[in-house]
Amino acid sequence: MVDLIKRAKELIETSTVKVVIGYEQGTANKTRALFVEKAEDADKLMFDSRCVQNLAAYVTKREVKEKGKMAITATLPVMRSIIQLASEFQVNDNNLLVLGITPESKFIEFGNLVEVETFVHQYTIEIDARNKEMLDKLEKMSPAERWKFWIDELTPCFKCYACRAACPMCYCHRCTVDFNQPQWIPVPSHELGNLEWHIMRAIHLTGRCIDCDACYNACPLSIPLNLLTKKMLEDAKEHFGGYQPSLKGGHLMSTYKPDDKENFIQ
Amino acid sequence: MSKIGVFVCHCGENISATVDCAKVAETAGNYDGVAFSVDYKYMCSDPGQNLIKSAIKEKGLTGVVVASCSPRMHEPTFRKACAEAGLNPYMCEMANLREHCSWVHEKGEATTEKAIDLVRILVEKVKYNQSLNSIKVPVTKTALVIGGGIAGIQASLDIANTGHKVILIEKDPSIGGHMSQLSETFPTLDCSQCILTPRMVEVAQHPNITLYTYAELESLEGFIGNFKARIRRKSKSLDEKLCTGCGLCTIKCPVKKIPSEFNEGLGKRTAIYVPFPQAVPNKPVIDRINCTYYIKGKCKICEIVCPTGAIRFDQEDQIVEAEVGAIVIATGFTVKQPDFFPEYGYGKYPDVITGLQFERLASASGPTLGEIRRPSDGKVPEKIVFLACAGSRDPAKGIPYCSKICCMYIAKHAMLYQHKVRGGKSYVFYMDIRAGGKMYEEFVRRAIEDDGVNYIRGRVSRIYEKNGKLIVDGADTLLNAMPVEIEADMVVLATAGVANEGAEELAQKLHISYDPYKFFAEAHPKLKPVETNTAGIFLAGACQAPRDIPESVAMASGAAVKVAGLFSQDELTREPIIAVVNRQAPPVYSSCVGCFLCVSACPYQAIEKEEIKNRDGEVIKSIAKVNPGLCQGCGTCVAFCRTKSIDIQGYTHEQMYTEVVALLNEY
Amino acid sequence: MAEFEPKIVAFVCNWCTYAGADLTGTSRIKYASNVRIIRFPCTGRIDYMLLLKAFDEGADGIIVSGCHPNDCHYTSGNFHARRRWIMFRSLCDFTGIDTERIKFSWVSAAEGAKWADIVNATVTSIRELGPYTDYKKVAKYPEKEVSHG
Amino acid sequence: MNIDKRLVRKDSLEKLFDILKQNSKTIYAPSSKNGKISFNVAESFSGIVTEYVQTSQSSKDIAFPRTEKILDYSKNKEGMSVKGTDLKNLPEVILWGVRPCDASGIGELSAIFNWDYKDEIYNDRLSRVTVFGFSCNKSDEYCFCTSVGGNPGNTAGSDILFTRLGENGDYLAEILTEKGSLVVSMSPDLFGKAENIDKEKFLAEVPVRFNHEEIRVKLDKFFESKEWIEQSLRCLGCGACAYVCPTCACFDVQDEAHGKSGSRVRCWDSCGLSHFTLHTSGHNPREVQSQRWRQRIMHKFSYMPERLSVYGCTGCGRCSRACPVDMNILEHLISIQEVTL
Repeated sequence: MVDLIKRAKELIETSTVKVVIGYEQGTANKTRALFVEKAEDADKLMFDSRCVQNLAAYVTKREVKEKGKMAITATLPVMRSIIQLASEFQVNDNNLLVLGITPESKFIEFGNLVEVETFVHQYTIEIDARNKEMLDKLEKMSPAERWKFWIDELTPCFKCYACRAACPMCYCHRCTVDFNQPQWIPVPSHELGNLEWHIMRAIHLTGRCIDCDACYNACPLSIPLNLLTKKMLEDAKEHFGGYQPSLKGGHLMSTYKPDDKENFIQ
Repeated sequence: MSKIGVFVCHCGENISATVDCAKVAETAGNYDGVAFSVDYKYMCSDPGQNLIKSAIKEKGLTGVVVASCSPRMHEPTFRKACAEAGLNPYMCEMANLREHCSWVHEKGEATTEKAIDLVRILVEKVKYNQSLNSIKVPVTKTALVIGGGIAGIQASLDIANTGHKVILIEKDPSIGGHMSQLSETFPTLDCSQCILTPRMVEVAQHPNITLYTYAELESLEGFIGNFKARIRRKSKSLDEKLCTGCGLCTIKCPVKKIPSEFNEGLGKRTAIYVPFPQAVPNKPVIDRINCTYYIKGKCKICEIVCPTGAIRFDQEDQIVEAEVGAIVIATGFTVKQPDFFPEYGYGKYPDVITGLQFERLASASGPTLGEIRRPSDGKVPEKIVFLACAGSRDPAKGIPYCSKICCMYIAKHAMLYQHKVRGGKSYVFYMDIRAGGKMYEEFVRRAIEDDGVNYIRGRVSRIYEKNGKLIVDGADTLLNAMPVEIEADMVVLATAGVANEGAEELAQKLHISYDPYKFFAEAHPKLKPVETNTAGIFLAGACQAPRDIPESVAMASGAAVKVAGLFSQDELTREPIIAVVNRQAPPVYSSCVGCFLCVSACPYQAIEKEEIKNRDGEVIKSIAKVNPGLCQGCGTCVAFCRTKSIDIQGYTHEQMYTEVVALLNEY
Repeated sequence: MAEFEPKIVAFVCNWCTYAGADLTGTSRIKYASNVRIIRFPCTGRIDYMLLLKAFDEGADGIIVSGCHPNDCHYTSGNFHARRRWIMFRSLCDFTGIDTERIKFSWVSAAEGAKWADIVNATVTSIRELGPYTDYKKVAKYPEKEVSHG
Repeated sequence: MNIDKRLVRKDSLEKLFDILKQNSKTIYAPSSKNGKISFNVAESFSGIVTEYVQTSQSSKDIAFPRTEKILDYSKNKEGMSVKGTDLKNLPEVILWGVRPCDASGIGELSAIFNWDYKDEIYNDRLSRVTVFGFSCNKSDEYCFCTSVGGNPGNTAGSDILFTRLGENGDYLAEILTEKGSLVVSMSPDLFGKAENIDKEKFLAEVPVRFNHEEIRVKLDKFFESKEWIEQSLRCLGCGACAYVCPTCACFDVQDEAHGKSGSRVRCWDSCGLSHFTLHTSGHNPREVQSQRWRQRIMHKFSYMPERLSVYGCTGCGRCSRACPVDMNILEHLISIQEVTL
């Protein structure tokens, strides 16, 4: 990542950007987010296979945004998130520069978000084999079995909202769960509160989730909650030909086709 | 603490026959916040309404639930009654005990139980109702009509004649549109120009109509009653006040070989030109693409010969800003051009022409002065073939729809040909003859029976040239697809009618929707054929789908009435059942995060961006804002908003949620 | 013990299904009285969370109904709704929520008879399915026995 | 005082388990789900996990459940009728396999719940719990009990503390309380004599990394430090640290209404969440994450010692293990100690 470090230094020295968001060595063989504001700190920047946290979650964080123009180290999932965020008017070329890292771990810089989009669109969003298998397994179950599966999985959830915090798409200042007139979703973490929170979350991410697994990686209890969004991703493919984050907008769930197909409406 | 009045109606026997109204009233009386509860024979009768009014006054009710018939029947009645008693009409709700209960269930416990539930739902809802006031929008009583074809002309005149101002803009140098190109018109064969030109002149002279020819819409802002249009008046290189329209310039202009648009390329025109003799306004424009001066920098012959010195080479485009209250779009259609029919040799063989070109040949004012002569050598064709559905009803060509007008004008063309060329032979290849319309079918029969036009049911596979003849290979499907080959002198294609170039762009400027074929979309296929989804913008003529003259005129008058209706009051009054984006005190301002996904969910383009600025004018936050002039209150955005930042008056989150809870719980 | 009477909530749009149900009334067509109608301006307004709320509060079945495609009073509210229903229904099914208990339908203002059929069919099928105890169990927290953790 | 020390053969633990169950005790012990270890009702001895440094969640919810009903209410014509939670039918519980840091955490939690107001429900629940501590013979880089006054063999909070004497060796049982002795009396023959055994050499090594007293003193002048912002920039503001913490006691009170009746429920909350201090007006005294992070540290290392004379941290290191963005409390405490004001 020599060229990444070099570029980061330039950007700071020429004050093209105020902060470069990247990865650094963390504690106990973890890697973690680094915010480079002084050129010398750029040497701490690193990248390897452990760097899976979706840094896009930081570009909407107030204290980070307030620093001024940002540059972000972006793997493919992060780039996808950035494009989705741009299509939702949360970032733009004036406040964000993307320092890309290709799936082959090569450094690649982009002049603007359009270039990022073009790059991202070379790859379709595919669910990994292990989770695909899990989805199939669940779909083969009877509804009753699935119900039991999810109650068992979701009941331990203690609603720390790490999944929400880690998700770049969950940038709302007031999440539906924080809405209390009326109280759409029970605040306490009991079966109902947990079930409805996770259903709501999955629905809100439908057509927006880019399958980075940040939610799952963040969960201190390793609840497979990402299966819900993955299922929505698969359905979007099946029913509407799938989606890619796009600067043109046209969000999957805020648009429609007159000939959308279904087989359950009488 | 709310004081709610519950008024249970027997509707004579209609409700009380199966529902124990007294019990309903009694039970409702025990609910928290219910201050008064009564049942009565006829609530909608005067004594019934007085019962409500006096209860409001005496008990100081804050909300009213009338349990009677469907709100679709009497909601206005009871809301009016409440208003008369000084209670905001939107504090009144109706429980539908008749259509949804007493009429559809047998007498008994369960039915009364249901009636009680229905009342309870509304009692709990009313606790969350808010006083609402109907929305008033001022109306600018000037209409903008886009397009000066017959539809635009008709709409302009109809509106102008109701006493309102009209601005009519036309992109070409003259109004008249396609109709001015036509020879005779079906089914009466009266000459198109003869009936059209008087209308054109009327437009030009009408005191309420401002006419801008050679002008296009630059941009549009605002909403119903309050649009701001920017109109680009393309430079005519001419001072119209000085020009007398003597036409000397057009005679002297050295550039004479430009194909005439008006004659569909069959005739020629000069660089400074008047599109056709009866043009309105009858004053020339300089076509800068072809003018020698604009190409080479010298010539200026027109300037030299002009007796009034009206030529202005340095004249620039001019932007006119106009405030208008309503817009009628009448931009018409066009026909498929060359290269679309390689198999028919269009563009390859000069004698394969379009229907519109045939109109010019048949027109007395046309290049051949009305004689049917083929373009290649000017010979009178002895055999002529007409092809219906050239492109239309052909999914392979991307035009699955029927262009509608062709069947009729083909019959007309064939007929005109037979009249003008004695002993000539004419053939029509067709799929079906669609002659729905007054005197239409008779007209077609006349062509076949009186004028001896040969109708062949079948399609033409190809057309090619063999020693000076156009060989038309077709099949007669009525003689089980027997191959038919005709050696023709001329072939006329009834080319598909399609949306104009740039229709899409215009739709986007106007924020109206359009169909897959780029024709503009009506607000409702049956009930709102001249409205668009954007309030205050209407459609007339073939910009919405291929239409013939009578239909275009009817549509135009329809649109004109809509505009006149809108202009009949100074203020537009609308139901306050609209969506609203919440606003809070700083530093929050609103829970909206400005993702603007709601914008694409709104069927009415009613959601805009609002920028919240600090004292120094810096934008602190961008949030969604619902334009009350455009919002129709469907609530699609409300159910979609992730942060629940949009709510809809009359059907708020609190109200709907409460209804569900009230329905399923004991009280 | 008396036959189980399911509680059924109907979420309908004002312009088609509500009017259709009115027509059922004016045509005096009889149907099961288990259903309670909640009126919305448009199917596009029907929040999926409200469907879950209905189950929370003890509904055994739900009917969601509006204008047929292309007939929406607001031109496209029902198209938006349909897309949401497709995804929401599938998610419910995936989480094991009994989608047999949610009946989606298009009922126009002219289909009074169809409305009666929809209601009767729903009531019959929910009767067979019985009370929605699975959901009720997780929903009514207060009835859960007090325990550690 | 001298502690009653006994020797328990390793194969006797299972017998003990069975006897406790026969005495209708509910046993909460570590079990594994999705690769995470947490306390659950143990039906069989074999289901109990032993080879772990620390469970992902603390055992605090035995006395402070993440969600618990406080009362039921219903409105009626007369007004309101309220029924408090009845804990009489709560089972007697054995909390099995608690690490010393968690056990000592119980004391700190109790300090909070008995500070200005004695929380009946909490105390009632706790009174039914017998704590089986298990000393640590392993530790990891997150452990720092010794820096906050604890140690791998700390007896504080346990009723009985078991220390395994070497790889799959027998156990030293230190009977520390009445509750502990009660257990012994149920199965005296399982608790043999223990001749002068030095448990120390069987315990894990946990080096001291900072001085909590120094930090407390320093924090008094540290409120305005930039350190908070630097440390917390990568914090995403979830509640994971608080919810796995053995001493975090913040809770929210919610009314779950169903029409006219409903329940009042107490459930966990976290000072790390942005809405924790949000006022109805929209004003939020802790507007940004750095202020919330500061609150977390200040509360544990300054406010609690001040008001309750106990520290709000047992050095279990859970928050660091659970944090999705590697907010390592040990690292941050050390850097606070190192910063010169």
